Amino acid sequence: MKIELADAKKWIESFVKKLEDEKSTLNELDTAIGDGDHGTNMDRGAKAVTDSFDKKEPGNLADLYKATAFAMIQKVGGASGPLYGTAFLDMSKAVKEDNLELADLIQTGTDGIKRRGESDTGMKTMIDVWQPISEALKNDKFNQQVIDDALNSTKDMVATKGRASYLEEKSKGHLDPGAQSSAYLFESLLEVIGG
Amino acid sequence: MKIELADAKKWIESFVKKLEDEKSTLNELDTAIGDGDHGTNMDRGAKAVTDSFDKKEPGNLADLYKATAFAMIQKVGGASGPLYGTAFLDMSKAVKEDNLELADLIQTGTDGIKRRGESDTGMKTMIDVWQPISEALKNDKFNQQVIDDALNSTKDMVATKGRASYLEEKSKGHLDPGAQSSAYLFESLLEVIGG
Amino acid sequence: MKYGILIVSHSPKIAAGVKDLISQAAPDLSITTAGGTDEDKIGSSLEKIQQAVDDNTGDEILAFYDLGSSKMNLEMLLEMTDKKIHKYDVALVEGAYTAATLAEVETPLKDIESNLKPLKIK
Amino acid sequence: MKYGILIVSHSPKIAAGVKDLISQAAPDLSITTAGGTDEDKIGSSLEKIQQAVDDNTGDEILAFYDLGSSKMNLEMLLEMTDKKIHKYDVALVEGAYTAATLAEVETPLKDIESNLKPLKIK
Ligand SMILES: Nc1ncnc2c1ncn2[C@@H]1O[C@H](COP(=O)(O)OP(=O)(O)O)[C@@H](O)[C@H]1O
Ligand SMILES: Nc1ncnc2c1ncn2[C@@H]1O[C@H](COP(=O)(O)OP(=O)(O)O)[C@@H](O)[C@H]1O
Ligand SMILES: [Mg+2]
Ligand SMILES: [Mg+2]
Ligand SMILES: [Mg+2]
Ligand SMILES: [Mg+2]
Repeated sequence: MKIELADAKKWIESFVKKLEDEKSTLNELDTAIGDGDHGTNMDRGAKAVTDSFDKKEPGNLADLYKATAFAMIQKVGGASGPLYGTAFLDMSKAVKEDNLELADLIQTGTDGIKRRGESDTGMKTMIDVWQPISEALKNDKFNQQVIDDALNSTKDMVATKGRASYLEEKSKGHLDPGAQSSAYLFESLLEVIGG
Repeated sequence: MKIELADAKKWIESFVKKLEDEKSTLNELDTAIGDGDHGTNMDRGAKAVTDSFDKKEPGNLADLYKATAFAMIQKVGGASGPLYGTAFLDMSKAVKEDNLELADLIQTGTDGIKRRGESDTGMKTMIDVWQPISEALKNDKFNQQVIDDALNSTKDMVATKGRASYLEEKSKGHLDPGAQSSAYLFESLLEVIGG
Repeated sequence: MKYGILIVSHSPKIAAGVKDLISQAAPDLSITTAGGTDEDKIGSSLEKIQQAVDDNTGDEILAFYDLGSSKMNLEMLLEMTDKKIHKYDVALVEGAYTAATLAEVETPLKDIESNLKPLKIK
Repeated sequence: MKYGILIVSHSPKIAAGVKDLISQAAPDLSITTAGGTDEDKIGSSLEKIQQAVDDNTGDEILAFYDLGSSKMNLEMLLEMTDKKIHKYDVALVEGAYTAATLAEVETPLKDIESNLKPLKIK
């Protein structure tokens, strides 16, 4: 399946709304194993996305993902900025010619995060949500349970990338904040494509 | 031979005067292979020594060296502060009970610099003046030529301690600023004890 | 070849302070900084990095950063710019000081880099 | 055991900036700084270090410095104080960040030190 412009816009708008609503949840998760700003960072990015859409309605998928990327890159201010930014920028480039299967779109974003973060699955980052979701989409098994499982899998991991990695063993027992914000992204997607 | 209070005070006062007069010479030497402030640093130390003597006339050798040490430690602001400071502090401690032979006094100061700087001769520092002077004093051969030779020996050395060491090979061909200020110290000593 | 120095830090004060420190030993170099977020909070800003790169008058730029997002934003910039920028995964303050001192006296890049190697910690 | 953090830098801005940066990740630690000379110029001040040690409320202090005279003044202070201070010859910003993050969650000293070991560059 593919996602078209109208739904894709609903997807991002729902994500933006969740980021604003869950600002303090994300800050709390980041306080435990980071510097406590992931909610504040993503909320800044969210508002910048809204501003950008208000200023200029994206006319196609490439523009929609690109505007999302730029807002994140310019306004987030933390590691999640270049990471979400690269994901959406790579997605924008990928749909320029032709829309992609949703599974391939999300895999493209995942690969962007891996490249930017020099990271992979199992490092207790947002990748541990993105990668399982793109697998699930490939196998037509994308649902809330997959999101929950992916998010929860980060809890017992020892972080090896990002600020939480400074804590080594002590990073265990906490959800990764970027995994949580990514879970919001995919919950929004699920709402839009119906799950 | 030993140096007694009146002469020791003349010695330090003459040193202070030279530091003030040669502020820009020392800054220039430090500009070539350091951060350009050795003259400014030592001038600040010099003025603090004068202030201290004005405020309280040192009543014995231990107090004289200690007041000199404290002024240097508190006001120099560069590496030369703790280095000269430690030299004079160790000299102050050494003369507390009984005055020392001049050669032993200067060796005590030299050892203090080596300890504080974790350094030794041949590293293109002030030690390359202090150590040869204490040798010369031991052998009763202390004169202007010894000072000049010691100072000039630093010219072709490659620095391995202090800021100049960052320049490696490029530190060659310049006199070490701290060796120059130490040369002033021993020229003052020579004036006082007569050479 | 005149090298410029670029400092990217999460903190506006660290970035400015490193510039103060290394300028003393390297008064002739172009040293530009990007510290903190757009609002001068702790974090990083691609726009500030872009500006610091634009303002740098070095023929090539030696770049130093502190943590995670400073690095990632610097790498985004590297993909966007035409300028020749060398990024070093070394201790920020100590690495920038070493490089600036050597660049000031026109040390060749390969010698600067061999002096930076022991400072690699990232 | 609550550890305090002491930052000694040639630059008042670097010292303050490192405190800003690490306070975010370690809001509960006592972090005190000595930056620059008595007149807030580039350099170091034993008096400022003394003050920063006095003001630090940690049971033991983990100390970080940048260059030459910061180190020597810190060592003079070590000879003068009764407080238990551990000095680390590591990258200033990165070392202080690592130690603060771990000290915040009450990591034992030996584990903090094993994490600092790869950052030793001095
Ligand atoms: N190298 C990396 N690769 C992938 N994800 C990362 C990496 N570094 C950090 N992250 C993600 O970013 C999140 C933190 O984002 P944020 O708090 O906004 O940035 P910062 O750590 O700069 O404050 C982490 O929870 C993690 O999911
Ligand atoms: N580790 C050391 N051991 C001995 N002498 C040193 C050492 N480091 C620096 N010096 C001396 O200090 C002098 C520089 O003093 P100064 O310019 O006042 O300090 P800074 O380098 O902090 O600016 C050098 O020329 C050298 O003689
Ligand atoms: Mg964070
Ligand atoms: Mg942050
Ligand atoms: Mg100097
Ligand atoms: Mg100096």
